[in-house]
Amino acid sequence: ACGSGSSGSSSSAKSDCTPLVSDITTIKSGTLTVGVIDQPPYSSYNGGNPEGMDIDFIKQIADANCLNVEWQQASFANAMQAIASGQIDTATGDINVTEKRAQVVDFPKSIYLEGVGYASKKDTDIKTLDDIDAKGIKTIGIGDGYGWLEDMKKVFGDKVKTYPSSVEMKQDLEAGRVDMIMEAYGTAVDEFKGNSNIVVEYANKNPDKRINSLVEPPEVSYPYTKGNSSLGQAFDKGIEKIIKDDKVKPTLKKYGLDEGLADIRDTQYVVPITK
Amino acid sequence: MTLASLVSETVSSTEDEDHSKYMIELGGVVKSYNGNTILHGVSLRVERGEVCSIIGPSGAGKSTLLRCINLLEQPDDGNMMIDGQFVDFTENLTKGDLMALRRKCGMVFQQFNLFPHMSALKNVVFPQQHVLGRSKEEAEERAMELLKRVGLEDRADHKPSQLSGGQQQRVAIARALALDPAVMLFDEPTSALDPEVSGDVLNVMRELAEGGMTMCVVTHEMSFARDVGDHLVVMADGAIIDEGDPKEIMAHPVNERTKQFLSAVGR
Amino acid sequence: MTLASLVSETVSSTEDEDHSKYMIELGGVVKSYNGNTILHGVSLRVERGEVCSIIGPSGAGKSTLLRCINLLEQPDDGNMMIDGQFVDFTENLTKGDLMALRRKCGMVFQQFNLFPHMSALKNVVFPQQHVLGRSKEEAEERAMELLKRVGLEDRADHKPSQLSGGQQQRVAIARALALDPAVMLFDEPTSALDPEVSGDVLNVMRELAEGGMTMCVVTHEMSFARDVGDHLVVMADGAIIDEGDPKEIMAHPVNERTKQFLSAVGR
Amino acid sequence: MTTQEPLLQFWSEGLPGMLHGLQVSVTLAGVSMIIGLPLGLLFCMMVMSHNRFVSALGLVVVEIGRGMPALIILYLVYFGLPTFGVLLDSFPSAIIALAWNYSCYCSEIFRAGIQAVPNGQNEAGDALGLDGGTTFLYVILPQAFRSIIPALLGQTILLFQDTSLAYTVAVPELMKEAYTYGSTTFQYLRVFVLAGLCYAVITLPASWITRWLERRLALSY
Amino acid sequence: MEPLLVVLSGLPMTLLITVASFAIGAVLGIPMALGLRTGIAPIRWIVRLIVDLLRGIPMIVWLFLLKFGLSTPAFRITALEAAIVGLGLISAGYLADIYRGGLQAVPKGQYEAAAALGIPGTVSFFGVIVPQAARIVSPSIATYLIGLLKNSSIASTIAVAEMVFMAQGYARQNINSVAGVLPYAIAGVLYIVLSIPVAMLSRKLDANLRKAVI
Ligand SMILES: Nc1ncnc2c1ncn2[C@@H]1O[C@H](COP(=O)(O)OP(=O)(O)OP(=O)(O)O)[C@@H](O)[C@H]1O
Ligand SMILES: Nc1ncnc2c1ncn2[C@@H]1O[C@H](COP(=O)(O)OP(=O)(O)OP(=O)(O)O)[C@@H](O)[C@H]1O
Ligand SMILES: [Mg+2]
Ligand SMILES: [Mg+2]
Repeated sequence: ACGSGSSGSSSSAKSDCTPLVSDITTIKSGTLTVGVIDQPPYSSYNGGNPEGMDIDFIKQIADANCLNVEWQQASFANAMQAIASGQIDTATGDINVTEKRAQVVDFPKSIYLEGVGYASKKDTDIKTLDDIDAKGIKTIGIGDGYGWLEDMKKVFGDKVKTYPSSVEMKQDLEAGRVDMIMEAYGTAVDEFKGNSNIVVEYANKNPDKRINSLVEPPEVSYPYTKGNSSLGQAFDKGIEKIIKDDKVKPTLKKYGLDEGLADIRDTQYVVPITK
Repeated sequence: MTLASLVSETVSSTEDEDHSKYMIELGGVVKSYNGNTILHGVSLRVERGEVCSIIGPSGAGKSTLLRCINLLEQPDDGNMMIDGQFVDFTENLTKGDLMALRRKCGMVFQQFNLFPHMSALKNVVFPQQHVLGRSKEEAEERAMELLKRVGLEDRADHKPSQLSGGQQQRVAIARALALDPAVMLFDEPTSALDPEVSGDVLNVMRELAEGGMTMCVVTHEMSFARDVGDHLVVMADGAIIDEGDPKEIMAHPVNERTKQFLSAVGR
Repeated sequence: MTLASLVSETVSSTEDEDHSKYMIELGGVVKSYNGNTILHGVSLRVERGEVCSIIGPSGAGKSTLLRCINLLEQPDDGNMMIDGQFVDFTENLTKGDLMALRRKCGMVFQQFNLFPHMSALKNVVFPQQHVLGRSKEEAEERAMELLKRVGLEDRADHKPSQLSGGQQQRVAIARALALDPAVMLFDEPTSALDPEVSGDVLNVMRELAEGGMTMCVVTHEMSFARDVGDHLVVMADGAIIDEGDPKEIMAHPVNERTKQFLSAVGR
Repeated sequence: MTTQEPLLQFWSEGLPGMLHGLQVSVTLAGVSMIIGLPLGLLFCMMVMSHNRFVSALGLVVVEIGRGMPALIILYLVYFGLPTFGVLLDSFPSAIIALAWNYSCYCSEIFRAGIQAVPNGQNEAGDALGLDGGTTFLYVILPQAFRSIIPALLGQTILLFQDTSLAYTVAVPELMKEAYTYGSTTFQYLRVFVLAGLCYAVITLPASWITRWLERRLALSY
Repeated sequence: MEPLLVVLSGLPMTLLITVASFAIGAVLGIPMALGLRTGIAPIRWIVRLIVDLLRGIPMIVWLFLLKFGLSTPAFRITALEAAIVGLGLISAGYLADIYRGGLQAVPKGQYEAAAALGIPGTVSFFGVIVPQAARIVSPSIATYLIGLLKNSSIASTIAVAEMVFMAQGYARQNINSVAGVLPYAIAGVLYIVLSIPVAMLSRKLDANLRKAVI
């Protein structure tokens, strides 16, 4: 699965446009093929008219590099595989930079931090991890693949119940099968927008040392096929430009997220493999 | 004129006769399966201590007749007096009556139908315990006595599958005898057996006959019917077509179909 | 002294004799199954046009002997001359030889073994097409001729399941005959049949014998062995214990075990 | 850039979690079996009952339980029952769905086994004057078990495999653990091969035993 | 009405998966059945192990393995393909065992009769044995086909848009109402209804074939 996209070729499609990086190798020449994972508000496929924060950023990166964009629906489970095997160039949907993933794909610079949210019924209203014990929480729902899952399992053991998709998790919180869930903050806000019964709390406000993702929130970026350095450079330059133009905070705000999430570290933080 | 036509149609109407002479009296037994009449009003008398052989072509209804006698099949019409007990087949039997009637008959099947998961001894012991309520010791004693009588006391521990067909059939006879039946019914007891082992089974049956047991035997063994039988019944198409002394019928068959059948079986 | 002991142990050593007189000559045939020897060096000669009946108690090895002759079983030792063709059982047979030898024998089984998915006619036609390479027309003509001979020309379209046991066995005989075998082997051809229908099969076999066909018949039908057979072979425990003229042996058995067997089968 | 870990090391990291999942799978199958077996016998007796109403009811229950995919039954219990005010957790939901599905198949296995006993056995019992219950209990049932036992074992192996469906309702069984491990590492091939092996460790020997038992029971008497 | 239409829109996919994977299994099962009966022990063992693995690993694991595990630049597999191939392979395992049982159930006398007549091996295998085996196994095959129809529902877990997937999509939008359950119930009834013709056919075959063979 290593090596650059085999069928790639370099070109610049848009004639009167100067790319930040020239000779970018992509699956389809002149076009960035993006897997869109349904994870509002970060990204949602929306029947071929994708929207979301990541979508906005990808469009800016592609524009800066004079690339067209082609969107494809993808799921979390197969996006990584598709990138690793050179079927798509990158994917969107709140993808954290982790050491394990870095074994399969490469990441450019990070663009924003991922926030964690607690969602619980109004009468429970979890604000900190200490509330979990204090309020007698029995089950905590966490989606598969989130960075805080393993730490939470270590601390709370069998209280943690994992879900293959956030749809079931949301359903179970509403039905009362789980007492609270720990979801990507943005997703949680989006999911429970109209639900006055559920409150969502920004967890990184009260970082708890036991959960690394709360202390050192994972950084989000756009994975690409291992070894495709031209695409990597294009991403890096594009992301630098977005940050320099101070576009991150307004976008976060536009999607109802905390502006503090724009404060990425100086050197990219890679979620280490938990031992 | 055959004897059959002399027997009155119902048992009960012949009140002047001495019924105690007969072990079985059948009157006008009718049996149908889904609209097909298999027995067309069969009447028959079997005296106490008599060996009655029933012969006839395949499909004649011989097995069905036997199964009606011990009520494995409930006839549609007719009546029966068996060992002094009267049954009207048009009336519904109580379960108790049914059990009492069945207990009068011991039945031996062509396919033996031993219980394959029980030893020979257990096959003979088990029904005694559950039907007669005998104690285990009593039942085992009786079983060993009977197994000895059929020449299998040294096979008591064997499962049916470890016995030859002839041995299995002898165990089946012992099993039926153990319940002290008034009459023994045999449905082609040797036709699933090789000719050489048939002999042992026929010998057991011969001894039983000599001991005075009343027996009804459906058989293809003409020599048994001739030499051991007291009474020969020839059936065809669900009716008795000929009846009387075995030696006489075999030597000088009068009825055309009897003649035909006897020549077909080659004797 | 029995005839068997006069027959030399191998076919080939008797070079001065006229082999063409014999259809089958077996010399010292040995057959074992996993260490159990079933045939202990059987030697036997069957003349051309002769009907050889083989009798004996169950497990004697009669079927095994027949199956060795048409090589359904490969014997472990011995040799055979069949219709002038010699086989040494200690050597490996080529497939061609095997086929050629098998074609000399027609075999009729106790369980008929007709092909259930083919009509009676097709059962007789199919092997002709694939073994002799006959055309469909030719094979059908021959088949109808044979079905007529066994009295079943009006049953040609019936599936085996629509035929009685006796009819099935007659189709099986026609099927074997259709390949023009030099010798016909019968393994208890009537013992799965009711006595009344056995007659038809035995009649077909009788006619076949009268027509001069060489036949080996394992049977329990003593009357057939006596009346039709030219040559009686008595087997027990994997060996020929008595051999000779059927009428003589049956009337005055000398050998003790022959006596015992004949009295057990009741004749 | 980090490179891929060696396969065995990768597996040994995931194994503890998967084994924990396997334990949950086995428990799920075990509890479903303990509930399903007697339930299956009950259904079988209903279906074979001489009372036509009871028999029809039994038939409906069994045919619905066998006719619907296990996944649908699971969804109906997990997502459907709350609509009617019955809120069950993942684990009990999975047990109800699997046990019902299993018991319906078992019911058919019992019935087939009983009907496979030659009718001559029933007749022999009748002819001896044994009452129906005695014949059934001491003559028919012991013989029926000969064909029933291997079939039940086979069905139980399928039940064990069906526990993987509980993954869809977030029961932390083997499949769920595998999926979780897969989503943290994105090495699905390696993860699911390991999961498959974990299942096979149980199902392969079980099916060998079933085949052996089948042969042995066929030989006994 | 609406939930029924939604579920029905998945019906073609359900049928496609069932029929296509059955076809794969029916064909692939033949060489595997022969492998299970071969006299060459090592081949027999290997085929046995393959069959046992196909049957012993849950369907959902096979589907995930194919869908998420097997993807290289040269070899791309869609969810539908994964479902068809996965169920096809598993069917091959089950059908191979069914075929083998059928060949074994043909009475030994048939093999012997053909040999005694001198009919060549291949002719007797295809002309005598296989037709009878086919009749013996056809009820089991019908039963398996019904099982396969139900198992096709598992393809919903890898997002193949068959009946259960469609039902799920509709139900999720109507949580905590009857419309959140109805699609599942409808799908369940549809499976039962769909299996009726196959079951009837199987019963008919069973009765007729029992008459025809033996
Ligand atoms: N349970 C049944 N249902 C329908 N028909 C039956 C049943 N039992 C027997 N028959 C039919 O009744 C007729 C007589 O059968 P029966 O078994 O009494 O004949 P049989 O004289 O004993 O013949 P055989 O010598 O072949 O045993 C046959 O035509 C048979 O098909
Ligand atoms: N394939 C086999 N494997 C092992 N033993 C066998 C096999 N075939 C036959 N035998 C044994 O060989 C012996 C002779 O069998 P065979 O069938 O030749 O006897 P038979 O004289 O034909 O008896 P029957 O009259 O019962 O048909 C028997 O003890 C039998 O158990
Ligand atoms: Mg009868
Ligand atoms: Mg024999």
